[in-house]
Amino acid sequence: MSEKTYLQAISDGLREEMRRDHRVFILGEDVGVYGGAFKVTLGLQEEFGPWRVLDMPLSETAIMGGATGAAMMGLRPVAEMQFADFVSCAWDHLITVAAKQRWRVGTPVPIVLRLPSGGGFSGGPFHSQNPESSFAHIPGLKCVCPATPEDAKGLITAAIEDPNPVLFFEHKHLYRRIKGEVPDERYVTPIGKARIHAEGDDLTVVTWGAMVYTAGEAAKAVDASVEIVDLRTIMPWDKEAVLDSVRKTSKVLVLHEDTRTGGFGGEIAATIAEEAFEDLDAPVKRLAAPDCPVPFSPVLEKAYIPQVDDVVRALKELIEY
Amino acid sequence: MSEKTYLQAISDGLREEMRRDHRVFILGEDVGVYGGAFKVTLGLQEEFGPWRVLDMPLSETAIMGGATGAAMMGLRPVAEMQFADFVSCAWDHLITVAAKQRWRVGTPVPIVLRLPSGGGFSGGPFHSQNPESSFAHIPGLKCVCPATPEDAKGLITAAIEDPNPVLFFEHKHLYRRIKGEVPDERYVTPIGKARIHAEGDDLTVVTWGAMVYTAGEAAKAVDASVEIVDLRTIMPWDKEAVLDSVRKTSKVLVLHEDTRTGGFGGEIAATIAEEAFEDLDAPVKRLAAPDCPVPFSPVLEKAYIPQVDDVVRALKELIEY
Amino acid sequence: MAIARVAEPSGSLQEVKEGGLDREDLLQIYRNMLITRGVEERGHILYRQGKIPGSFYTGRGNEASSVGVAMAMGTDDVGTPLHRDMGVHITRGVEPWRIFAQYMGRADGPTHGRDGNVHMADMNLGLVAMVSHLPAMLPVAVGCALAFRIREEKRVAVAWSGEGAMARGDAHEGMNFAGVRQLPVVFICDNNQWAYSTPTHLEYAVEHLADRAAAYGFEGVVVDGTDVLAVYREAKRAIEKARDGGGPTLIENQTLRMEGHAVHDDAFYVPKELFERWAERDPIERYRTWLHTNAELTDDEQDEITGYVKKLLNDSLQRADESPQPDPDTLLDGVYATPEDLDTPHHK
Amino acid sequence: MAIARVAEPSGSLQEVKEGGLDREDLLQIYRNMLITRGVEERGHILYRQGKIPGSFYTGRGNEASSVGVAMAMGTDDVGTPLHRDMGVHITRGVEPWRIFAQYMGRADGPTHGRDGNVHMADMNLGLVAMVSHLPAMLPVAVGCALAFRIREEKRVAVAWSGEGAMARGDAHEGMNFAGVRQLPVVFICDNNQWAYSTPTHLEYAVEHLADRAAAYGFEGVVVDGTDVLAVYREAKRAIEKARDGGGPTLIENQTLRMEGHAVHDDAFYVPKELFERWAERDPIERYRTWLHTNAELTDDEQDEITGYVKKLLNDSLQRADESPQPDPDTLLDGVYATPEDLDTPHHK
Ligand SMILES: Cc1ncc(C[n+]2csc(CCOP(=O)(O)OP(=O)(O)O)c2C)c(N)n1
Ligand SMILES: Cc1ncc(C[n+]2csc(CCOP(=O)(O)OP(=O)(O)O)c2C)c(N)n1
Ligand SMILES: [Mg+2]
Ligand SMILES: [Mg+2]
Repeated sequence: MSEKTYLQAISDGLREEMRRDHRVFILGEDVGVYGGAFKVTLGLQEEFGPWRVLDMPLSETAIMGGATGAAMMGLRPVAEMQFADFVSCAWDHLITVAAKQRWRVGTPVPIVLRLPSGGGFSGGPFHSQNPESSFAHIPGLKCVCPATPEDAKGLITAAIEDPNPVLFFEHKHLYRRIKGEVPDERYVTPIGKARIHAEGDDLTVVTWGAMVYTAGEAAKAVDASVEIVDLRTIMPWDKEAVLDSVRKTSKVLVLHEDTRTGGFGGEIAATIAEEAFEDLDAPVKRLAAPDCPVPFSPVLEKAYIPQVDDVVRALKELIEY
Repeated sequence: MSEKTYLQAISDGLREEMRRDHRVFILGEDVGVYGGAFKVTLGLQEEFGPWRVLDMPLSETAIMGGATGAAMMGLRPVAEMQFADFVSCAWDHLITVAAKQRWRVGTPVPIVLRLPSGGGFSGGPFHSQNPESSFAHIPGLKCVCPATPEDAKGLITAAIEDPNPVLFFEHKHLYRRIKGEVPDERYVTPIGKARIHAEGDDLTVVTWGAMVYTAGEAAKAVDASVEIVDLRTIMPWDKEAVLDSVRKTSKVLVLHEDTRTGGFGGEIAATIAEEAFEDLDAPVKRLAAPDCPVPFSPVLEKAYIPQVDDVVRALKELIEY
Repeated sequence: MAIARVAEPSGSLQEVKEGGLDREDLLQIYRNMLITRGVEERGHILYRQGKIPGSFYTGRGNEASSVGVAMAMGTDDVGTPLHRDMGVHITRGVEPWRIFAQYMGRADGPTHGRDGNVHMADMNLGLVAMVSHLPAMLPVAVGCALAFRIREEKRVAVAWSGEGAMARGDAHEGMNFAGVRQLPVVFICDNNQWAYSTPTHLEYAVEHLADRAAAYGFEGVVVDGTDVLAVYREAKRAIEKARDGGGPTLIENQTLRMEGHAVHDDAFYVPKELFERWAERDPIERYRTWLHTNAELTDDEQDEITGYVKKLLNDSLQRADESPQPDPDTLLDGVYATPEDLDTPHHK
Repeated sequence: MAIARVAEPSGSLQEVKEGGLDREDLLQIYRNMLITRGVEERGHILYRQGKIPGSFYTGRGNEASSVGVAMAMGTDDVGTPLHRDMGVHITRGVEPWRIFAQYMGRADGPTHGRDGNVHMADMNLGLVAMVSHLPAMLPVAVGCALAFRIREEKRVAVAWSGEGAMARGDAHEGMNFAGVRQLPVVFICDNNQWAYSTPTHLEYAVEHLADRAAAYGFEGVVVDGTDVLAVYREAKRAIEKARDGGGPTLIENQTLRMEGHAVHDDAFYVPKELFERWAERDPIERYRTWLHTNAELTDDEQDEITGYVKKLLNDSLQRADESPQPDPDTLLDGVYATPEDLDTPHHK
């Protein structure tokens, strides 16, 4: 065990897999000498050379199509979008080719797409988005959203090992702010298993990514025992763990940083409301960003991204129901 | 009033607006001499000339970007994707430019994007999709899904008049199968208002597009009084009409042709479960396509798209709850 | 101002032999072209009999282009043929009965009824199945070439696109990246003069699409796509150049789409005279004449081949028709891959 | 083999006057270049003072290119400038205090704190605000040109892109369509030799990006982007050609990005000598020298301009700093447009 930042944990996981498996390679914009916009791949080109840490032209479609073709030929590409926001330029290739090829014609597409996502530092409308909900709706894709350094390493390893296209959402606001103990050896955190971030009996918060910490602080501020379920991966998502918690607490808040309407929280809330109907003592509540783009100015961004106070308010409403 | 097919109603609406408003023009692949893959624009190039019915290269990005720029300069573009499936190639422009420009910088983008969508005729994975859920999640876009010829004309008119980007999902399976009385004069069907397709007291079905008819047939086959709410538009969607119906019936099925997980039905179900919690006598049920691509073979497609029997089964489960 | 090189027509038997084709190869090409057309003609009949759901596309007029290129590929090379390239599947060895089963949505088609038409391919034969979205498979083929380059294998990827689809960003991003990294990939543009109902002057404003190669740092070649031996020669050159580290080539095969876009389209927008002119250059007729004149094709040989193809198609049709409908209970199988799925020759 | 035309350097005062610039225009260009650089230098200071949230970008080295092109545009022309093109905003008349307010996320910035950096533009000045996604605004500019063509207006759209972003499909689809329809649009490629940390040989494999114009059926021109009068002359020619129905032109302005990609980037990957060499061709220094030599710029005039710019910037900074923070209660306003939003000069 050593203490690592969330960013370092991802970086370590990548390096470890590249050393273990010669099929793994990285492609993306500025991933080589520069080490990527966030320096996650720093030093890797030096160690593995320019063909295993491949600087791509400014071409998200070539990155995604390239990764797909290389994966079909037996390699294990780990592609990086410079910001998750730019994955919109690769949307077609992800949903049309990568997501459907296994089901359609039996060809697996084992690729990982690393997506630095999330807001909190005035990145504005195009450097702060959380696009995971859009992808979680597409059959054939997996979506991973680690919150802790330990999970970040274990899940990047799992993602690389997985025979499917895996979108790996790295929350930028956690990169250097969050540190934690990370095992030095290789390990795989299973995709599809939630983690109980805090145990509790009165209320459940279902969330993922940076909101895990917001929920954690809010839990301390209310007079109730709050269980926080960190989904860790939203496609597949750990329905059983969520339903177990809800059956225990009977009240639940679904919380995410993406916008509310049509966000993946709706899927989770609808599922809980359907499958735990008779266990609920209050309606399933959702808290998410309001339905507008991510604002640049700090005052606006604070009003946009769910804050500890907002979560506290939502929890209190549930308590009082 | 005259009897019109769903397709003819759209066609009439387009022609009428083009005659009324010289700013309206059409752009898309094969929309001119050929009249579009489904012949919706047949005859329009002859009437309005090659610059108002503009044959585009095979370039969805140029179509969307082009429509956006032309709209900013004061025109009212009506763009066509040859099949809704190909809108994936214009995803970035829709969500990055068109959806956000009004909020970001105050520039409205009044465009209509016509999207022949839906399955039922062995179009296979790439000619049958219902991508409305993905877009309904993006603030700034509107999503319209008419089910009847009357609404098809009234809503295409509303879409053209609307100062926002409006995605107009035309269900291909309704094009020539569905006929109905359509007013001859110009009229506008408001975006955001549901239509009660059938009144009932025991159960509510919330749906849109071709599923309205599937629900209608299923309703006849159960021994209960079923209210069918045809949303007509899913962004914005008529929450009040839905909640009114649910408060009356206390049991509800949300039905759509798109895949289930992360589909817009989750948003609707979650909202009902939250806002009508105390009025519900049974969990909100969802019925949708299973989480896989749309299959080509008729036997598989029948197992995929919700059929009358599937709806009947779901309604019976609700009745018996 | 044309920038691309315009290829010579095919030459004498001697020349062709020096190009690497022996007489058996020449007959094989003829056989493959006949099977290609035969499969599509039979498919058309099946469609009219109501046995094919959905729509139906053929590549009539493109047989020389598709067979010629596929003949030039090595066993370990891979390709991403499109909807006019049936000849590629045939030449790489796909059994026609499986194609008929695919057309009819049966369990034994390469996609087991999940997809239709030419949306299929056998990865074991080095072919990657197309998606509808054009030309999305072009950057995928570039990705295959990237894998070969990374592993330093002497393999080549072949990417197809229609002339219409060359207008899309996918073509640009794929060709640009391939040029930057000089990847072992050959781009084949099937220029059949129409993209659905859209003529070329509404799709591009350059003289030859092959001229675009210059914008990406490699060579462009314009070829008469009805001349199977010229197609073969140019494809072979380009493929071997790519194999030897010489980077990509863009080959534009000029043909005419001899039918409508798909079965529902009567191509009313194509001038009759254009069809008539190009009918005189039917690739199969042309090649048969060449074989007679240059390679002493005998009537016996010809009858034997025709008979072989006819029997093959009849047997295939019957076998396909015996293939069961897919089982609806399997609908959700394989949305996600399992680790065992990676036990393939490619995912070693 | 270069295909594009390489533009001559700027000539004598006489020549320049014949090109349409009188002496006041020449001073205006100088003023605009100084304001452009000044705004960004002051922005940089604001950033270091912690007054600018998020990141911060400048276009140092690109002042001649951005000002030169903007000077060539007509009042009714429109453009989609990007993150190195501050000179376009300045030349079109955006008040610097609003830019500072934008930088700081204040209520009086063109986006009222909703977006930052140069993600702004005033539609009343004929400028369309960029998005981050590059070069998404290029096809949007083509759409503006399409509107002009449909209405048969004598207006021109100007579309910008960096040399890195030219690799993206958006550039291809936009330029191809513009070529096919010979739309009144001029493409400006700011070639500053780097895309973030990526050098040009990893972005494209053609000699000059302007050579690509040939692939789209129009003319390409390579211009020294540090020579404001050469930039002006070529932009003017291209714009007037487009206005007269002559179709698009692709102009490649060659410069060097004189700083890191953004404020956090020290550009360690750019060879020092390259910076040194290009520092000798600083566009503002070059132009000042030209004005001295060719247009008898006096010290008094120079002082007056410098003083004017200094005062303008100081006043602007103060005014911007007085601008309030945006009101969080307005966050959800205007996600959807209302019919009244269409009451603009453009949406007539
Ligand atoms: C991205 C995309 N947009 C639209 C279509 C619909 N479509 C199918 S084939 C076709 C024409 C293709 O023309 P071309 O590339 O020349 O190929 P051809 O069919 O002539 O062989 C079109 C528009 C598509 N398949 N993909
Ligand atoms: C589609 C897209 N991908 C990635 C980025 C991130 N990014 C911002 S600027 C930049 C480099 C742009 O290079 P170039 O086009 O040469 O413009 P320059 O910044 O050099 O002026 C990159 C990769 C982006 N903005 N858009
Ligand atoms: Mg074609
Ligand atoms: Mg650059």
